[in-house]
Amino acid sequence: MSLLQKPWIWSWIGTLAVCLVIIGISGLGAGTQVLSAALSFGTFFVIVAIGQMFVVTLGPGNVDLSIPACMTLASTVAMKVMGGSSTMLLPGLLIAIAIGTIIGLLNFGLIRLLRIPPIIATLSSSFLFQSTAIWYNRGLRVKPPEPLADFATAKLAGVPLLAILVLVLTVIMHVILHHSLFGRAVLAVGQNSRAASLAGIKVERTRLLTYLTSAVLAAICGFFLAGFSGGAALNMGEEYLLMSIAVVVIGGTSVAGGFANLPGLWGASLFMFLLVTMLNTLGLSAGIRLILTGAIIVGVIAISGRRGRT
Amino acid sequence: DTADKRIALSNNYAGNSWRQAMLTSWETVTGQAVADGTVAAADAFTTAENQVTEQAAQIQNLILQGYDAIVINAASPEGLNGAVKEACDAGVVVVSFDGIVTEPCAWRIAVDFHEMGKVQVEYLATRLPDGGDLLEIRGLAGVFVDDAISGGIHEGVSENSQFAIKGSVHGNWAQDVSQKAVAGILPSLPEIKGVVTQGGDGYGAAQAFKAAGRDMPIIVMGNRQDELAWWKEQKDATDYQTMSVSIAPGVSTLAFWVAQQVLDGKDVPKDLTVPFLTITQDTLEDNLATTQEGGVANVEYSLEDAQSVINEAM
Amino acid sequence: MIARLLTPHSLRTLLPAVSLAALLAAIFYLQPRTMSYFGLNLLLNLAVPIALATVAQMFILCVNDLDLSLGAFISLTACITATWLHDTPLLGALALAGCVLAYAGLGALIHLRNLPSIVVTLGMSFVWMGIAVLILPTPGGKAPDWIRSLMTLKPALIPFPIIALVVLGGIVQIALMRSAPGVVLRGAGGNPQSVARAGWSILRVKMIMFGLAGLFGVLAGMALVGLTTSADANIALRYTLLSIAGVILGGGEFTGGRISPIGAVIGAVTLALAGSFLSFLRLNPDWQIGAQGAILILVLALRVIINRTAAKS
Amino acid sequence: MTDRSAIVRLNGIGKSFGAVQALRDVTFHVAPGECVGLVGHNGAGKSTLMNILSGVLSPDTGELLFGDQDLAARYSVAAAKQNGLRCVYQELSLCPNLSVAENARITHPTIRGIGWRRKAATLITTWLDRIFPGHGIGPGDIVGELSIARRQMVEIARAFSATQTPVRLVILDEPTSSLDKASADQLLSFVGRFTETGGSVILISHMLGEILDSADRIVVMRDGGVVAEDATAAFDRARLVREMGSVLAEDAATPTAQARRQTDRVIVLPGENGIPLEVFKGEIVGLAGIGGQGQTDALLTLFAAANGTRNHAEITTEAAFVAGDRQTDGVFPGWSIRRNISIASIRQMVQHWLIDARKELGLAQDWQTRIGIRTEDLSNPILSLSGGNQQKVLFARALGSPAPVVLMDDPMRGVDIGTKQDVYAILKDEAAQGRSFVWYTTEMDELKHCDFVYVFRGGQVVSGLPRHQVTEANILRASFDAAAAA
Ligand SMILES: Nc1ncnc2c1ncn2[C@@H]1O[C@H](COP(=O)(O)OP(=O)(O)OP(=O)(O)O)[C@@H](O)[C@H]1O
Ligand SMILES: Nc1ncnc2c1ncn2[C@@H]1O[C@H](COP(=O)(O)OP(=O)(O)OP(=O)(O)O)[C@@H](O)[C@H]1O
Ligand SMILES: [Mg+2]
Ligand SMILES: [Mg+2]
Repeated sequence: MSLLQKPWIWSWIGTLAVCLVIIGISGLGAGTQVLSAALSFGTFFVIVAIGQMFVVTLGPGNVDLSIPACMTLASTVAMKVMGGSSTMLLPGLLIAIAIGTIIGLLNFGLIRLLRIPPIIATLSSSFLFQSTAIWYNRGLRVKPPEPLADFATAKLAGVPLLAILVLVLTVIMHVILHHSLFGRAVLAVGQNSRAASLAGIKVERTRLLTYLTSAVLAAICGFFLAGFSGGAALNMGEEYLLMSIAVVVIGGTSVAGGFANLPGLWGASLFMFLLVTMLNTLGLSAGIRLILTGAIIVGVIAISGRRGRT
Repeated sequence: DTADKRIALSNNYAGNSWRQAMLTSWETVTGQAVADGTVAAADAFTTAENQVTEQAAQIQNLILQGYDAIVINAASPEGLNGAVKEACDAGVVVVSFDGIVTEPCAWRIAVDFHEMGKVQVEYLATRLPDGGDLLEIRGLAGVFVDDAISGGIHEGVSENSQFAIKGSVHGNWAQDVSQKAVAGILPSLPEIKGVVTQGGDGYGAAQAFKAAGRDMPIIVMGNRQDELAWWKEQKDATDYQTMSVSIAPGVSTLAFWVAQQVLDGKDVPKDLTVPFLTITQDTLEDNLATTQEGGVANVEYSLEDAQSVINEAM
Repeated sequence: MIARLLTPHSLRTLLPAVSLAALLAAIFYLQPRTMSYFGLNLLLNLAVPIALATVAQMFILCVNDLDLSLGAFISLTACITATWLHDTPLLGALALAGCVLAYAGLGALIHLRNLPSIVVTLGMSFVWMGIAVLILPTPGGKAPDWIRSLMTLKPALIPFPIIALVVLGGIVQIALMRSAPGVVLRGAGGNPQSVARAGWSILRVKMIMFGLAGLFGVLAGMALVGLTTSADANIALRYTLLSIAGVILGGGEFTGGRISPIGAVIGAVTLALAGSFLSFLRLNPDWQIGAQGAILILVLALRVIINRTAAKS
Repeated sequence: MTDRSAIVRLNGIGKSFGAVQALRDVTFHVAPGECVGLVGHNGAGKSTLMNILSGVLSPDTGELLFGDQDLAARYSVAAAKQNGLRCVYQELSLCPNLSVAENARITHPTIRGIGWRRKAATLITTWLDRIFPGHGIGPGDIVGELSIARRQMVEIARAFSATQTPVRLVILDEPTSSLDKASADQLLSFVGRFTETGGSVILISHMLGEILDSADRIVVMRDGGVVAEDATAAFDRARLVREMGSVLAEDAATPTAQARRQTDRVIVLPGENGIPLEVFKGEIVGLAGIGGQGQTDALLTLFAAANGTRNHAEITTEAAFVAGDRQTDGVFPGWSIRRNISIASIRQMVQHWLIDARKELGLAQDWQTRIGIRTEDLSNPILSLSGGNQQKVLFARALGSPAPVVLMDDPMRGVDIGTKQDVYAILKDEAAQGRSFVWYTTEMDELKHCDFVYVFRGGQVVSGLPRHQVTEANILRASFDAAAAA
């Protein structure tokens, strides 16, 4: 398979093109700074998109719409429990992860026990989680502990520390996807779940683990995002709903299920951030900016045109 | 006498601290009013999503439930007119606040958003006589409030030609979105002297400036506690000076009293104005002290306040 | 006869209607005022644009695609309706026709380049929204009078929304499920290769289905403006998810051309009523949002209970 | 049958898929009123040739002559239909979401207007009745809910049904592979009647008996070319097999029955009427009866029980499954051949949490040679294989797995005779080493390889026959006669 046929290459080509435009407008110095910012913010997209990617790979109709609510609930509870105290850091993180776990289990329970289509199950449950977050601390914005904020914003030689860690996570997930039992099972279920079950794959266990992964990653993302932006807010996850899906599909994962890749998540995350930044930098009006955003996304996809796959 | 009257609050969004403070104020003030027997009920209703269509349906449901008055924070100034008209036709008193409606049969407690934008530039003009480059953080595209505040800002800039807006981003009134948008555009901007905002986004902008290692400009703040706390921190450390303009979420309670007055048969003009909440360098500490950690600077209104607002408008 | 109707199998096909009936009964019980002409009118009029949107989404789901831009598209058509169609009807009509064509073109693009519809429509949602913001930067506009009077029509005996919903469901049901051309359109969702081998053009099918989705999207936008009297660029964003949920609630599936137009309309109405039901319950504001989720779960859980009974017998 | 009168002639047809030359210089014709039998090993190029004839694929080289006109350049599915050609493809080609009548309407654009449903229903029912009397299919049945055999019947009936353009030539690409014996006989006798009235049929099958009985002329393909072509009378079974490139093995049905039923019992599936389905270690157990009498359900129940789902079956070991309906139950369409083989054994390939790619490749290569999967490269996508070779992959998947019990759901569908013999040998060999097989098949020849046969009717085991009682007569009696249960 040549490089140009890799499903993820187009998000990277798009990223490169947008990057060049930004450098063309604002110069190389500004360009590198923008890139550094893109890494900071793109990292958060990547975390949730990894989970979303595994879910989407399970096949048509599988998508996790509870990611924003999960981020909000996990981070508000964690921030309130920590109450800004650095000694509570670890318990806080564990609580966030525990909440992610519960949410994943709940989502799967709705899908499996009540046979609710995932898209509606996760949408419905997200309302419940959002309500719980509201009820728990009425939208008060609690500051993260100092070390968490420092950690979330730290940079190593201009590269955000968090981005490096998430890169490591990406590599691990890549290995899991392509070289582990779980990954193989997800890909199999996504292509033909009946055949997968007859080949001895534990289909339901695979689904459970997938929804669990998605929720736990969303919770972790919420935790660090709260550290990064100075507190958890009720609306902090809002844009992650569409963004997590956009990053996954622009990154070349097939919505028909059974095909996924991780390099595309980084390409698409950076692309989405840089695209908005480029249009902001050009100083266009909101309407034109939106139109161009959409047109460029469609353009990139149309050029890449995955004709081979039917 | 309104002892047997029932009032409903129709709210279209509960997903940020401002709206939560608004609901809390409503609960505190109306809870007391119900306990005192001033009104029979004052229930709050929130839609699951911030959408005109849902709120319109909600208002229709409130009509069906036989409320005597509906107090609305509207998702859109025009989009609810159909439903509001139906309410009026059914004999329900409709009072809108913050997000007001234009249907003539409703009462409006308006904030002068245009002015809110303009005073920011006027304030900057006093601080920066030589002018300079500004960054504008807007709210959500296509929403009335965003357009009004931005209009005020741009009018201010055209009247103070020493200023120029060098960049404009949409922060959706959220810290993290603003932070991201500002961080993206900042590298390609020249030195920024001031940041004009719409509230709720000042802290995110400050974070972005800090992360980029740029000089901290004068960022006009909103009324979130973290914005005020950051300002206080900077004030103590570097004598940082700025101002804050915002709307007090407690304006919902003013709307409640206005509705009560209308139900009581009082003659109330259709258009009322509330001043926006301004915090200056001098009143910062006082406001910060009365604001809950992580909450929003707020003012709750009493019946007397409402009466004086009404009288002023007469 | 009754016994036959109550077998688990027929219950399952009747499920969407049964859950709607249960919901209506609960609403009537909680708030008897809704049982009047006036009450039903208020209860159901906003379900009309939702039902139109759901039917639009159904056309897309029928050919194994998914439209994530429908809400933005309906917002755009609402903006056009409230501005151009009101001020310069000819221009407005042309623009709306252009919208339908654009949708058909989208179908062609997706088919010819074999693109995932989710990404394309995700991208298009920005485009529609951008155009809407350009047309109507701040909420406003005015519904053309004829639409306004149509949507507020008060026919004798039966409230207008009920008539509109029944007509909508009936027409689409006949056109798609009972007519000969409808078979080809649905077949293309079930096994496009087989339909192509029978000599039909899948490109044509996709263009027709997307075009129909565009048409019903336009109708949804117009109906919405007729009710709200004015538009804004964000007015119908929620319809994207709502329409998908409506199709599924009505017994449709994501792939394989398995859809039910009447089911979709019923699903849309159920969703619209679920909100009303909750507001009649007067819940604590903290839990009002959560309750919306709970009721969705409840309605769908009915399905599994009936399936369980079916499996046992 | 002179050349002049040929309905269609193919001249020098060549077709490649990437590096694979699927067809080379093929010359082929069909005359009116003739049934041409087309045979060849899996991957010989039969389906590819038929796809070219029906306009689905266009040839790289060669002529496509209707009369004197070469249509190769502007040939298409529509042109084929125009010329009275119909095709029943090897893989299912109905819309599963539509009813039987609606599927008929898809191929008949002229059925429309008021009352089209009735017209379509009448049309398809007429042809079903004509070809498969007693088929039990209603025009309103949803195709996706029908068994694979019934879907096949619908597809065949649809291909023969004519509205305006007369049907002159029907291509049947392995039409009997999913049909039981009785339905297959019905079809073949209908083919006879059809050709008598002047219609033509191309019949592809791996059941050589069918070809020898029904065809007027036989064309043998091997490795993308035609290697023999003659009147049927000139062929016998042995010659056909030889031309296809294999040798006909002696019927190696050596009884092992004496020792059987004394080893460990690995499966018990209690039956309501008292006959339990039992399987012992090292045994090959056949499930017989007419198609769709609950055999597949029994296999699925056993498989679920082996995978820990509690039900009324008792099974003491792991089980692997060989699907017969490979499109819905077997193939992972996006994967390479290698991955399709290894999936059932993947747990054994894990080392240090990761799948050992070398072991995986080793397994695949091993089975490629053992069962003869025709491909250059195991990294090719599974869908690049011919139907029979895909089926071999499913065999390789199950046999390669460590499961001591293998459940097989009519697994020889579309497998060529040479391979079948290889598979029988493998099964014997594996059984001798203690593996047990439960084998649903509708083929008498295959039941002869079983140590014990259970006959199904109405979802139940109605009879259990030890090896020496497995005769066509006994099985037919049990299949149709309720008294046989006693
Ligand atoms: N789409 C494709 N891509 C690549 N190779 C293909 C494709 N279709 C067929 N082939 C190859 O062409 C050759 C002929 O396949 P074909 O399906 O015609 O065989 P067949 O004679 O019908 O076999 P069977 O009896 O198994 O059905 C095989 O080697 C097969 O792998
Ligand atoms: N050994 C490996 N190490 C790291 N990445 C790999 C490795 N093998 C494959 N990948 C990556 O996995 C993704 C999927 O590749 P591919 O599906 O070709 O994997 P494969 O193991 O070769 O399977 P197959 O060839 O059977 O499809 C690609 O992004 C590829 O870069
Ligand atoms: Mg074949
Ligand atoms: Mg490879």
